[in-house]
Amino acid sequence: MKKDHSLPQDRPIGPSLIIEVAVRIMIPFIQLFGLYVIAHGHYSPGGGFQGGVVLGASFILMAIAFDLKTSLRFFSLRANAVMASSGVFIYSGTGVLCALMGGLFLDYSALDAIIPLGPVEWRSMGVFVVELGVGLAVTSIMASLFWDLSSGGDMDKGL
Amino acid sequence: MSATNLHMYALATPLIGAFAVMVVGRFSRRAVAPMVLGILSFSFAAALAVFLQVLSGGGFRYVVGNWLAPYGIELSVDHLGSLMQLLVSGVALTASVSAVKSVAKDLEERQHLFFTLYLILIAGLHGLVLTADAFNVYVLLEIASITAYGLIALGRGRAVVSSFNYVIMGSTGACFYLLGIGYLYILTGTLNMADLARIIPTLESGAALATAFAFCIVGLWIKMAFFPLHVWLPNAYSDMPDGAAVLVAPLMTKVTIYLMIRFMFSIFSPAYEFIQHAGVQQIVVGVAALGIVCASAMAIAQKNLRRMLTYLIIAEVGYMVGGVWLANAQGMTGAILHIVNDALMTLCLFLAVSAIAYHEGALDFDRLRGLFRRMPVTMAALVVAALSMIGVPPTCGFFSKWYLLLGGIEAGQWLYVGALIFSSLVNAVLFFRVIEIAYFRTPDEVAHGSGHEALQVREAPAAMLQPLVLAAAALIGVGLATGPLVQHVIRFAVPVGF
Amino acid sequence: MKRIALISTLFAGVLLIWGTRDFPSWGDPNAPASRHVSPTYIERTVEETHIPNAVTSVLGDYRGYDTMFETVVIFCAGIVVISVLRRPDA
Amino acid sequence: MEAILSEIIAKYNYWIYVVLMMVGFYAMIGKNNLVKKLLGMNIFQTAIILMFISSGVKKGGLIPVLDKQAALEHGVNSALINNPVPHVLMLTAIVVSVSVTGVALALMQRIYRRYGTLEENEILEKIDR
Repeated sequence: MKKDHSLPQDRPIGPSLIIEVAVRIMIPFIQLFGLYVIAHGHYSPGGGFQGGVVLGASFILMAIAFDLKTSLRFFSLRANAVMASSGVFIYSGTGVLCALMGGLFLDYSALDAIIPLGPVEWRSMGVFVVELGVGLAVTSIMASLFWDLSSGGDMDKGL
Repeated sequence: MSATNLHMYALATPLIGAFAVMVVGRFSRRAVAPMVLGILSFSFAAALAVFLQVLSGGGFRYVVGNWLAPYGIELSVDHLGSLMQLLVSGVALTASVSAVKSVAKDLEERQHLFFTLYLILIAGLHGLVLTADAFNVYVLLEIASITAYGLIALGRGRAVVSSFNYVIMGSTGACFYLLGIGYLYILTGTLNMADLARIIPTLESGAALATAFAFCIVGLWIKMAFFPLHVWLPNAYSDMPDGAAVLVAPLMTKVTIYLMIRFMFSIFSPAYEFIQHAGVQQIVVGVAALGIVCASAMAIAQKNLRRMLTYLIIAEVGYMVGGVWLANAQGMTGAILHIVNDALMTLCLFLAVSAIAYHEGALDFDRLRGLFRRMPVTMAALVVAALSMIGVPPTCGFFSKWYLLLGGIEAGQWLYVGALIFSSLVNAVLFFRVIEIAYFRTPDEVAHGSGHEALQVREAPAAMLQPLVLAAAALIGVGLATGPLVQHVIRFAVPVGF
Repeated sequence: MKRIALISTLFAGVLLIWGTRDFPSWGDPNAPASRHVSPTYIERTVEETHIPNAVTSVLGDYRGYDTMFETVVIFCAGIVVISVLRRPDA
Repeated sequence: MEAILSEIIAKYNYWIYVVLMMVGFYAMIGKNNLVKKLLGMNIFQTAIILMFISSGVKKGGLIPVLDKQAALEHGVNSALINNPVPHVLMLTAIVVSVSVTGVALALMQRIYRRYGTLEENEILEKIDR
């Protein structure tokens, strides 16, 4: 049976050279910018959530421009689950570590006992560490939310 | 490990354990159950130690990150808070012994996902009972709710639809609470409960404060399924997988009631609620009484054991909300005692239900025939829980109901007193009907002379019976220990001036 | 159903507007929210945490406990979506 | 009249958010379609975010990102800098909103797969049958 492709929305969309090349060029810059936003959160607007969303968006863009399998090649499901868990683990683990080092929960200055940087500097470092954790978790969860929702959990083609 | 951080370890172990279960569970399904039980045992031990410490040394306040309150987030580990933490961790541990078994049967492939959500829910509940920061309550409520949405959606039949309804209702409740907190923040500039309590009496603005109070309390009522905002609860709780119901049903509504107590007496004051707005008090107690009557009546109409219990939960919410709003020491004591007792009673009932469902599947009343022959231990525990729900001494249900009755009489709220007595009678009718069916009626096959295996003992696995027997024993134990419990713990939670 | 929804919406709206009567006007630098706790964060953030971005210091340090649970919330959402949609073997 | 008008002009931010909140709340409880309910929830949450953020504004205030050197040497005049706390709180609320939306979308896909519709009354009919 021949399919009727008369309506524009029914016509299959093949790979488009323009989109693929443009996305190929854009993605490294998007990811670099995401890392910058995470790392520079102390000095400019930004932080783990914002940077994580930008990083996650780069994988979403990959899944939209090519297909879902392509983005899964760069970011496997197993790595995704491990990254999400370890991201949240970094945050809560830091809190527990602070408590174990003799301070209160999430009291980053207690980490001074491990590497002496000064309690105030450790507060800054501690925030950086937890922002990294947040970034990891948000990146992987954003990507996984998109994969699951766009493919109905099948992980086949995506949108 | 210093002693001051113990309550944080009780909270952090399930949280960190959840990530470990998520990662390890992908590789080995068999490692999940021992991990969960180990994590929760540790958490329970820590909570018990905190409780004993508070009993001997009194409560204390804890500042996370070593930032003094109002700047950092403060936790309050007082008598009531540590009692609730002990309750949460105890119920969680008991429930999970049974849940491990039933989840392995129902959701074999998704076990690790189930237990990840389950552990995070427990961590969220630990956080809720400890926190003394109004915004922190919102975040933790959402953690508890999102995990509960997920756990419900794993259930059977139309569970996804029930879960979606719960999402909409739960988000409405959370949004209302957040709106109220926003109003309080705009008025005072702080989010710390003690700081709010200090500033609120100095404010001149009646309108904004009343709006904030109304929105927060209605938000919490939606979350706790207070009549007439209860419509999401029966479907959500009866479609849940059994492994989740044994945790969610006993704890979620009770912890929210605890939050209401915190909100009413740690942020606002009895003077604000009961003296300046005495009319509201009359209405709330009246609605609570109406809720008890309606929920009991709806429970009669149910043809399924699990659904019947969900309506009883709504009736019990009416007990506790009414008890708190009676505005006297007896009612308050009764309400707090009933939080503990009702958590244990619901735990026992739902453990029994999940033990029955392990072999029987559906729980329509017709299927219960001859159950006393087949599952004597389960049914004996169910009878203990039923007696406690009705309020027969020496089970614990009697004592809290007694306090609530005394409080109602003292406040002159005869409607509420009548509703309590009516609901006890209805409970008696309901449970005697169940027991009658299970004890006296024989299954159809036996009546027709065939199928004698229907009368042989076929109990649920031991892992499901042990927590059940333990919970039934706890009902009597807590009942006998009511005196010391009130004397040494709850007395401190009753606000000054009652 | 629609009527109940409309009535409760209007009731909530009127209550909220009634509540704004006592609020400070927009952009008022003397509003309670701008005077009670928040100036301390702005004044002490560099000194106490070495972070010039006050939003980051409040988010990561002063109210870090909230942020920890916020990360947990999004983790939960990921797990829920996986457990609801994805096939167990994937 | 004059007084009411000046009151509205001074507090128009709150009026805007109340209107948005009413739109969202009505959609949440009054609409039949599940997607519309979800959108209503998002509008509601956006309204709350608007309320919080507008409560932190100071007329002529700067963003709460300081100059480290200047702050250490001369201190900071907090009256000139916007309140950072609502931003922090709303970052949390946004994340919660995203999470709940994701969960609700996933549930809706399952509902659609099972019942073939997203209209609430049709779903209820199919359940009863």
